[in-house]
Amino acid sequence: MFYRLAGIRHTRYAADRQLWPVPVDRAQIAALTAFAAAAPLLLSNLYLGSYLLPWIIWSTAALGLNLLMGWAGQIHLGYAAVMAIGAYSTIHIVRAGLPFELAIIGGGLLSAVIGLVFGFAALRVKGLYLAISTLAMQYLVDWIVSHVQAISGGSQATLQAPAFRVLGLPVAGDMMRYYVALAVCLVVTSFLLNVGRTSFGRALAAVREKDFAAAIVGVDPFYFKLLAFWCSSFVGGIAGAVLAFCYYRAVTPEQFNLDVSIQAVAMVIVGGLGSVIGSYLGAALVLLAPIMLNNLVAALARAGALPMSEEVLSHIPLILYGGLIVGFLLFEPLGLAKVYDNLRNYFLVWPFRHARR
Amino acid sequence: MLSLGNVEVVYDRVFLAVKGVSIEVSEGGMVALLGANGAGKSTTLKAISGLLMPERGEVTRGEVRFNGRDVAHLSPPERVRLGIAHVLEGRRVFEHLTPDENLIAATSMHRDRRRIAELREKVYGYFPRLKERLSTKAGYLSGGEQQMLAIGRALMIEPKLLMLDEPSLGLAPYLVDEIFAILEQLNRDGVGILLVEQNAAAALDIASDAYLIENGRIVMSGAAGTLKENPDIQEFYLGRAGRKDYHAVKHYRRRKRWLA
Amino acid sequence: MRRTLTGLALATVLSAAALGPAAAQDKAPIKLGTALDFTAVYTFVTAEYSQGQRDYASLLNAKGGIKGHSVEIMVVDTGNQPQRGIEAYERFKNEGAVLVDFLSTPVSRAVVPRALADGMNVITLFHGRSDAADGTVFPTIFPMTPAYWSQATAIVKYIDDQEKGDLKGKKIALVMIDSPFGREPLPVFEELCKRLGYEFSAFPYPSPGNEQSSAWTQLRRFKPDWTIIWGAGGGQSVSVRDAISNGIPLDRLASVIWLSETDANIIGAGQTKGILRFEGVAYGKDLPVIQAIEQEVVAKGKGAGPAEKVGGTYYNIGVASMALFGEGARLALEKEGEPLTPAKLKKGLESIKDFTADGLLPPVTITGEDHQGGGRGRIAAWDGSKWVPKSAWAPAYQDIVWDLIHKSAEEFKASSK
Amino acid sequence: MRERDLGIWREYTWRQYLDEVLALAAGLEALGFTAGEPLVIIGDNRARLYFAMVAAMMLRGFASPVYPEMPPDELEHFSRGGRARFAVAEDQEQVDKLLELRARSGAPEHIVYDDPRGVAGYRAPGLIGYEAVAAMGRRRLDGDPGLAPALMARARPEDAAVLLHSSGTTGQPKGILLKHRQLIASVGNAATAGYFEEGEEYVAYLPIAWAGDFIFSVAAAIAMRFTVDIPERQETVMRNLREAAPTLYFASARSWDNLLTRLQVGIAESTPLKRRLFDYFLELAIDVERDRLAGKPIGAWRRLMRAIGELLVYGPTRDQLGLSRARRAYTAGEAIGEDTFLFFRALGVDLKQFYGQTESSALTAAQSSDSVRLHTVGRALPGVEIRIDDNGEILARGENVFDGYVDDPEATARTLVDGWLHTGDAGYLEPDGQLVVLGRIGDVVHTRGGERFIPNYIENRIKFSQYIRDVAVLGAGRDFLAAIVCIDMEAVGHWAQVNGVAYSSYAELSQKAEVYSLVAGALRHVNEVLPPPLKLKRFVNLHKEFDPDDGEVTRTRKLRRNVIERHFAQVIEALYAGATAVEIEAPITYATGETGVLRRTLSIMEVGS
Repeated sequence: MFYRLAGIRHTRYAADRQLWPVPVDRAQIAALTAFAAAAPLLLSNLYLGSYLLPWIIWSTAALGLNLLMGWAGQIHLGYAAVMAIGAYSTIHIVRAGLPFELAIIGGGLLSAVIGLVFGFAALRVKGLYLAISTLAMQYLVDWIVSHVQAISGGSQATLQAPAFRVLGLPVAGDMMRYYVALAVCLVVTSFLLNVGRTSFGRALAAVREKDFAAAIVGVDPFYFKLLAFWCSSFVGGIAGAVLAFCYYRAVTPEQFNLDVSIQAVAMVIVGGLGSVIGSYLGAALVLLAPIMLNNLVAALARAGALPMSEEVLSHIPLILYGGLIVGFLLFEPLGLAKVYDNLRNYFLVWPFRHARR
Repeated sequence: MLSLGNVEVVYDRVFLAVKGVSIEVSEGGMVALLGANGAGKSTTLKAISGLLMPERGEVTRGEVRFNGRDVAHLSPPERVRLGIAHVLEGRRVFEHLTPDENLIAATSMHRDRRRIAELREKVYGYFPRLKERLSTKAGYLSGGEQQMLAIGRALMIEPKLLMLDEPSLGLAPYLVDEIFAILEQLNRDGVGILLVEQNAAAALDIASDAYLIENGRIVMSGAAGTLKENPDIQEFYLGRAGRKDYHAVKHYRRRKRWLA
Repeated sequence: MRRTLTGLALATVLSAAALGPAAAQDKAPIKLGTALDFTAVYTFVTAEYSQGQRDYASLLNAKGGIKGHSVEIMVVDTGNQPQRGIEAYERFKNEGAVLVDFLSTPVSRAVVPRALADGMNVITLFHGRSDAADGTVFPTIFPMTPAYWSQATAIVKYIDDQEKGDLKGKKIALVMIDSPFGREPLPVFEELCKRLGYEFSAFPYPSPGNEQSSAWTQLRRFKPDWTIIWGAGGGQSVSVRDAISNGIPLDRLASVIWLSETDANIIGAGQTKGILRFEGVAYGKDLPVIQAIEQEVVAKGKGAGPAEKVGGTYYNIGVASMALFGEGARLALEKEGEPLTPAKLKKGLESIKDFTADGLLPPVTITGEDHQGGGRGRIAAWDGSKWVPKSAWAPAYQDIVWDLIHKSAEEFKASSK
Repeated sequence: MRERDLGIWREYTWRQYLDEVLALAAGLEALGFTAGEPLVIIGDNRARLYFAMVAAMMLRGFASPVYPEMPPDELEHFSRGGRARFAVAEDQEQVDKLLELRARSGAPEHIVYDDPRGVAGYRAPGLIGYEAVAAMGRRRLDGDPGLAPALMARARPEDAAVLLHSSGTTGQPKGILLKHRQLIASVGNAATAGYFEEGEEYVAYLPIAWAGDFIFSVAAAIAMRFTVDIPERQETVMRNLREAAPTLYFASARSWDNLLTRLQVGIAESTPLKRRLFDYFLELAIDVERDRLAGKPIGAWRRLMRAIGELLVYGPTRDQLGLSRARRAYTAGEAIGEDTFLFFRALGVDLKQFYGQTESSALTAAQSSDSVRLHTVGRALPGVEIRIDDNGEILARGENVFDGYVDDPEATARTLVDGWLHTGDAGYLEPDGQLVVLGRIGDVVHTRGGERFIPNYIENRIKFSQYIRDVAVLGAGRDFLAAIVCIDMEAVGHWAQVNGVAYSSYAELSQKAEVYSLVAGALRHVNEVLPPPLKLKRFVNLHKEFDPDDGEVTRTRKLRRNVIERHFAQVIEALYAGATAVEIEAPITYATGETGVLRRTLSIMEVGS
């Protein structure tokens, strides 16, 4: 109903591959970007700081992981460790006196390099073995961070994110932090949006579909898997740094433990492998649904609708949340991106049922 | 035995693959389903065997009856138990098992070990070549042998209806002859066969009836002999075998009317 | 007799709350936010703790509130996830809370930078950053009770007392969870080691502590005279069980504060007789405040949880947290006037002097510098059915503790620059 | 001009258009093409074929476009009895046909082909690729700077521009030579009346041999600077139409009918919510439109609902059809069904009818936006005079009327009297000047009982049913009326699917008893408005559609009654003999051009009441 496709045509093959040929999609993206840019004016600090901000940061992280899982078809159970490396190293670099812009790149690079080392070791193996290898990375990094006080910040194992400036402006207050996170998120998003259109993206897809078939068409699977690990870890490191500087403002090892890795994987799977919008939706569901369900149940309880003890009450959102995830995956195994896609298709063919052949 | 009534299949909720397909296979009949690439042949077979699910397909209308029973809502294993065997396109044998293990793998529904042994012998009777390669891993068999194994594996469930998807794909002509001869033999032994083929000439030779599917719709049906004589079929599917050489392949844009 | 006792108890509570029933309810309620972990890691303590907090608030409200203000506790589950804690924190802030409580080390740590920036009061009873005791560096963080470093010194002090002040040549072993929480007391033990001359060795077991046998096997070879266990939740009962099977005498086994009657009962109330633990809040129902709650809240069916939990270790800690808050709020309203703001509450809390909540707490005195409240604690032993105090409320080696606090607080100050 | 080729739209600017035409013209001239000569053009709509048409005109010759599916026999007639020396063919198929023609008649000497696939290896003399001709022309142009302006200045208004053909419902199509002067007058008349605007976007998909396509894609396109979009293939027209989203859309009445059928089938199989919304809002819109055309007031509530419908239904549907930008939509050729007409108008497509013949450069009368009435085709265009003669025949006069049939002075004398074109259509003028067309004069026939009727009129009524694609009404000189029906595969197929009728081909479906009842119902519906002596009594469902290849309809899909009567003589006998079934042997032409005979048994049924 909203999608008007008439008059969309391409006079060059290049134009045929443009990102959003459909005007409604373009308008949607423009509206979303405009909303994101104006969010600090539109939303209260509560929603900006506790919902939107973590959401875009986690979406950034999920995008990075999705590059590896969705595009290149590899699994990674130690993504939180990658983020931890980025977060800690960026903080230490800033403390050493370098500007934030350089530090975050440095953090990303360090994550990428360490991620690559693990990638090397891990990519000798496939599937479940790879899952276990990356899990080992998670444990190893956890252990190092929490045992080396020089990294973790002394006996309290907490490291404050130092005050920092971006482009000469001091970043203080939710609004500035939000814009920094948004900028990073937009850069990563546009990178991923374009991955599918480049030879890099197609090589990754080839490796994902069948790595030996990829080899036969001249795509070195090992090289591209490593490249995927590298890029994904770089994005993860940067997301970790943004998480530390713009959201937590302090890092502790618990913020990057195995649970967090699992959450990141859940975001990607629930959102939809290989989908940009899926990464956003997945991050939203995994990150925000528990909070919202919690508030919903709490509101119901306050209204007297749920006469039960606090302990039972606090488990209801968990049950709902679990049900929600299982429900979504049963309903649509390809994730929220596919749900969105179905919805989009429903309107694309409006008022018909089927796409014309 | 098998009767499809106005089956409509939709993939991914919006992509209409086949529409209003009605097919009959009589007890012990041999029916060919012809059509170009992407016409909906494999989709039709999958609608019968129930394999649409993994590809996000769905029978949205019509009925699939097997021996009078509506099987459209049964799971693939349940349909196999009723005697519907589907030999997939591209010979999906279990590559890391030997031919023998491949055959046994298809007998999980049998309890009777003696019966299994008998069946195995019967399959080897049809395909003596397999017996020669008994202990090789199936992945190392030649394409033709793999195809035979795939058919043999389907036979292990003692099908009443055997559906084959492009059994001649990528095989040498003499192997095609061999396999088709076996299919004829099977048919004489009472197995109903629904054959999907691009090799229309070979299929029309052994089938008794044929359907022609185009753009997801049946456009022509009738006795195999009649179809074979139809000039349109000859033009589009039989390539006027023998009358034109390859130098004379024409780049015509032809409207297909399918008059019969 | 009993009647007069409760009457007396009520009188004290009421005086503490300084209320006139007539004035109640027409003033704006005082809001507190407690974002606790009911569902993930801290499940062993949270339910009872929160029950104690809410029962005490009910008691206050039943008696007319704090200077006419009723108390409203907002309770939210965080699942021990920092991002949910932050969301809850921001929400509480919006709702006008004057104080927040998380009862979770990772969540508290994640919120501390915000709370400091916002001037919001955070209470961290018996947990959280030990260095937060330095009120000059952490102006709005209030442990108000002995944090881990003080708990460690209290345990060593008790051992020293038992050994008649002579620890030279004695072996003390620490079996702790291998996490920042488990490693936190290490500097204290090492510092005291230098001073008292005992031999010290630490035996970490991996988180979450379901499997500790290798630590205990090594410990047996060390042949300690005293053993200290440092863990929380499920790991504690595993520790005690392993200690028993390795032949460690329980009257020479002391635990950090997180060992409760629940753990003792899991292993077997009789089998665990004699085991020692640090205690910062009195145990049991035989306390005027708890009696008052039984009468005014539980008996009237307004209890926030199962009645049998009333008077338990963690329940009483919950009560103590609210009693301290109530005292601070009362002082703030008296000295600073209406309405109660976070800043005024901070001043009120820092004015608490020798407050015991009628024997529930050791005398607590909080100042602008000392947010730990004096660091008094005691050691109690399990007699098979209840915890029995083995020593008097007293501070221990606070010089060492404060050295560490200052040092760590300095680091913190430097790091946020 | 844009041509869709291999998935993208290749654009030609006017400058490139001119360059292409100049090069081709120069090349053709080098091959010996001279003034006054026909250039046979055979194929689907392709940019190069249009270039060739214009190039022929530039050389003062004329284009003679031919239907691509035309067999060699007909082709011979269309290429002026095989006297055309030059031909441009789209692909191998057409080249083969032309070579066959040449073997028979010696002409054409020069065959220019566009698509070299399969042809490149041919060694026939005079066969040359389009590119080679254009290259030859470019060399000439490069060598002689004065050639281009000379070529551009060469053509004269009195020169013949294009040779088109009448549809030939009764006999051989007659050649109609139109001159630049007439074409320009015709387009100019329409433009003056506001039927075209400069810079319209138009999709060229009609057969190039039809006057309609030439007028729109070439004459009007050049005169009014249209952007012409050429679809990839006939099968992709609908999809490409949506991509192009033309501002000006012209289709035959049948195409609109087909479009409506497709829409209805699409909606019928849509989800319940979408279907209900569509049905509700469309009914509303049709009501509104009907009242509007009748001049009744439209209340505020209906206006509001119409606006909501625009958002929910009409807009998206137009978008699906590619008509969202179509400011002008036309139909002509034959009367459009009232339902179809209302439907599209209700949908927000400003559909209008115009009336004209090839002989009058297609444009004689047309409806204007402000006075559309259902039963008229509008007023005469400016510059055109219309009057009705004593026999009730419509006569037209104007600059746009042709000068006479080619090689047929007899027919010319009958058709052109004192400058008045005798259209052969019966009709009358309303008091306000609106023209009402009743049908072909020659179509008026009588039953044995003397009852006068026009089969075409009844047929059009019957075809309003979405289930019936074609129908031939019989009854001249008979006791009662009967019908030969061709069902609509798509609509009936869907109906069968919903109603659980299994079928596997057109032939099988057409003979199902359920389908017979369905058709009988549709016929009964028509019978309700027919006077008793003219009620349809019996009918037969044909096993195939009428097809131009079999000669039953013209290329523009008009019935050729004499052919139908010959082909289905047995059926007709059986219909009137009261049989319930008939065995027939009908001649058939396969796609290969081979002919054969099909044996079939068809049921015959009473329409009933």
